Amino acid sequence: MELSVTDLACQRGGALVLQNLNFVIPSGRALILRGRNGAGKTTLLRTLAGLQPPSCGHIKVPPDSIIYSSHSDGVKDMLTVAENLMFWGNVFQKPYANAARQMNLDGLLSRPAHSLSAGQKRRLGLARLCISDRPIWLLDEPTISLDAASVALFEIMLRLHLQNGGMAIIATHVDCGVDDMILDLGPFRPVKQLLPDGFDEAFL
Amino acid sequence: MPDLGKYADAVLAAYGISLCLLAAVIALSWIQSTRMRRRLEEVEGRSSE
Amino acid sequence: MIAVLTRDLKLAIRSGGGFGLGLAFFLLIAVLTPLAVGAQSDLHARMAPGILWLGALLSCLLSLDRIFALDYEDGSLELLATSPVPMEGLVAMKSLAHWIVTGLPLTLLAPVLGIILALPAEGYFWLVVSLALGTPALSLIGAFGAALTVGLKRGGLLLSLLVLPLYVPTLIFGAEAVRAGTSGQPATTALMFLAAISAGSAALLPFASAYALRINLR
Amino acid sequence: MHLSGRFLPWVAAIAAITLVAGLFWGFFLTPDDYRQGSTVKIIYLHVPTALMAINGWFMMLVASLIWLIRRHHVSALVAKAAAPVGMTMTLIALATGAIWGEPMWGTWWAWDPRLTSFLILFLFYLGYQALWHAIDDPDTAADLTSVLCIVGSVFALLSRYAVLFWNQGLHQGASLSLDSQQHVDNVFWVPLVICMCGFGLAFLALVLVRTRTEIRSRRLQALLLRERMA
Repeated sequence: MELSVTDLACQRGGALVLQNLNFVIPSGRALILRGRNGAGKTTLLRTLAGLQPPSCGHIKVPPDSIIYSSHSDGVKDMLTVAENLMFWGNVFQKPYANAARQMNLDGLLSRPAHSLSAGQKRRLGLARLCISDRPIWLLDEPTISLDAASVALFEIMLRLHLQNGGMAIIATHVDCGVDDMILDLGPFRPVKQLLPDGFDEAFL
Repeated sequence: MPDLGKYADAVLAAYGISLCLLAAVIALSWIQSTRMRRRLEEVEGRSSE
Repeated sequence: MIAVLTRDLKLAIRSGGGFGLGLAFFLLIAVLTPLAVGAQSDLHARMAPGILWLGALLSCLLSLDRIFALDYEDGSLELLATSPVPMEGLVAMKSLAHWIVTGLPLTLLAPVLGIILALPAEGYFWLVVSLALGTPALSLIGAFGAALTVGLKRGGLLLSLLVLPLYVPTLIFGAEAVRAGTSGQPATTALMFLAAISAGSAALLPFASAYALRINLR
Repeated sequence: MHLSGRFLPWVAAIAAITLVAGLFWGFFLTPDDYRQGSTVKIIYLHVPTALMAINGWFMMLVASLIWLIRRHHVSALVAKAAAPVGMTMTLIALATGAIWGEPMWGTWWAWDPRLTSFLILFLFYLGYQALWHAIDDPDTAADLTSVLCIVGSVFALLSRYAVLFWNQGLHQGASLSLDSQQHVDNVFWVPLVICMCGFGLAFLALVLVRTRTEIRSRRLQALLLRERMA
């Protein structure tokens, strides 16, 4: 089980953001993406998640093994915490009790989601990761608006996930306790903008 | 001019409207084409030096 | 996929807004048109099928852009896109949820409004049957329009401009079925066409909508 | 680009000549119809433009399919370029159809099924172009409009038969059907064919001009992008 990326280039809004990226992540390891704002961390995660096609190069990953967590947590305010978790439980056909306990949401289960603080909503979003037993986690700034205790909780969950042979690619500025492989996206800025199959580039 | 009889105004109106619309789309396309060509040459001039 | 459906229904009922809005709009149209047209009730009777169908269509149109926009804004559309739920299934379930929330109640409310518009007695049966057959097509086509315009800024206006021409066949066959039914002629051909449109949309449109959604999520 | 550049003046010139010749012949040299009087002369505008309106949408459909399957950028631009021209053809067909029908039907707009289906086609053109304008990223715009064009074609066809079903119609029979024998004797027929070629070539020339403009605008965007990124 591994995720390998060869000669990958991704674009955002018609312009190339990253070029000739090559890396391989074995199971049980985490890759931390560093880089200034706009370096392409989110674009890379979205390309790996399959939300957008890469401009060139290809990604070798076993099917149905990726779960993506974006900036927004995808929490439905009208539903209670339990209903949100139950929904994701049904989607992945997995029980959600264990995940709720891991992110210690047991106390908030009956509260409607709109009354939660940003940090609690974030924990609810992260609990979704545990519900699905998908091995590869793609996390976009997971520790935003989390307090110290919650960050510790997240680290325990992440370490547990890695020990069970899972993998994670995390775009973050904060050190989250497991710094195996660090990838700075700075040197992968596109030198040459021209690329045959970008829509506009085809006309140069 | 052929004798158009009592329908003269209808026939002339039809031809008039059609030719106006046709002329409008031709003119529009032509104006856009020249304006774009000019802007492109201007940018190409700027980027080549 | 069923989870998506149940969640959407729960959301719609709990938020209440979209639900009642469509019905109220339908009632409004059925009440305002006679006021605009004039008091002769025979005129109303002749126009009743058209007004009821047009009202149902516009009420459906009203709540279309909420189908995907809410999930798009809070990010759950992206998360669902990368989950085991196939996009086509997601669109089908969303269209079904929209139909249950707007299409079905419209079909049930229509006979009541038929009374206001002095619809002849034999028209009620055909009205309900044609609406029951036609409103699923309205939801499916509407979902396609919503998928096309989900990420755009002034999407709502554009959505109705895109969807109304697509609604024309359903509107014509629907109103025609009721009109034929009330005047005693055989309405089966119109209903056949209506059912064909709904079946065809149910089979093909989710794929086109899923494709459009994937592109809009890029 | 340079290929179409060489052809364009020729196509435009031939189109202009055939169009003027056809209209001139139809307008000045053909006798009046015994029943419709001189309004029959409108046929030289109504039939060719109606034909081009439908062919225009069909051409956009083919271009959209090519874009979706083969990812040829130019075909998406051809589809975008053909839309306004097709819309104008539809408008002309609508205007001439209404004017032509007026003496016979006594009203400007008698909800005749064929004219109504052209009105619906006009709405499709409008929606298509509105979608192009609403999206700024050219790549997604091309994809979304292609999907709309394909789904729209199916519903345009459906509307065509729905409208026929809805109102039996007062439109005169097909004045020119290639399979059956001529409905129109040949003194009218020859200028009509010339007009059709004229409008066809004019349509092609206009689409070529507009496509080149679109290609240039894409090139401009790419250059500006490069300047910003450099």
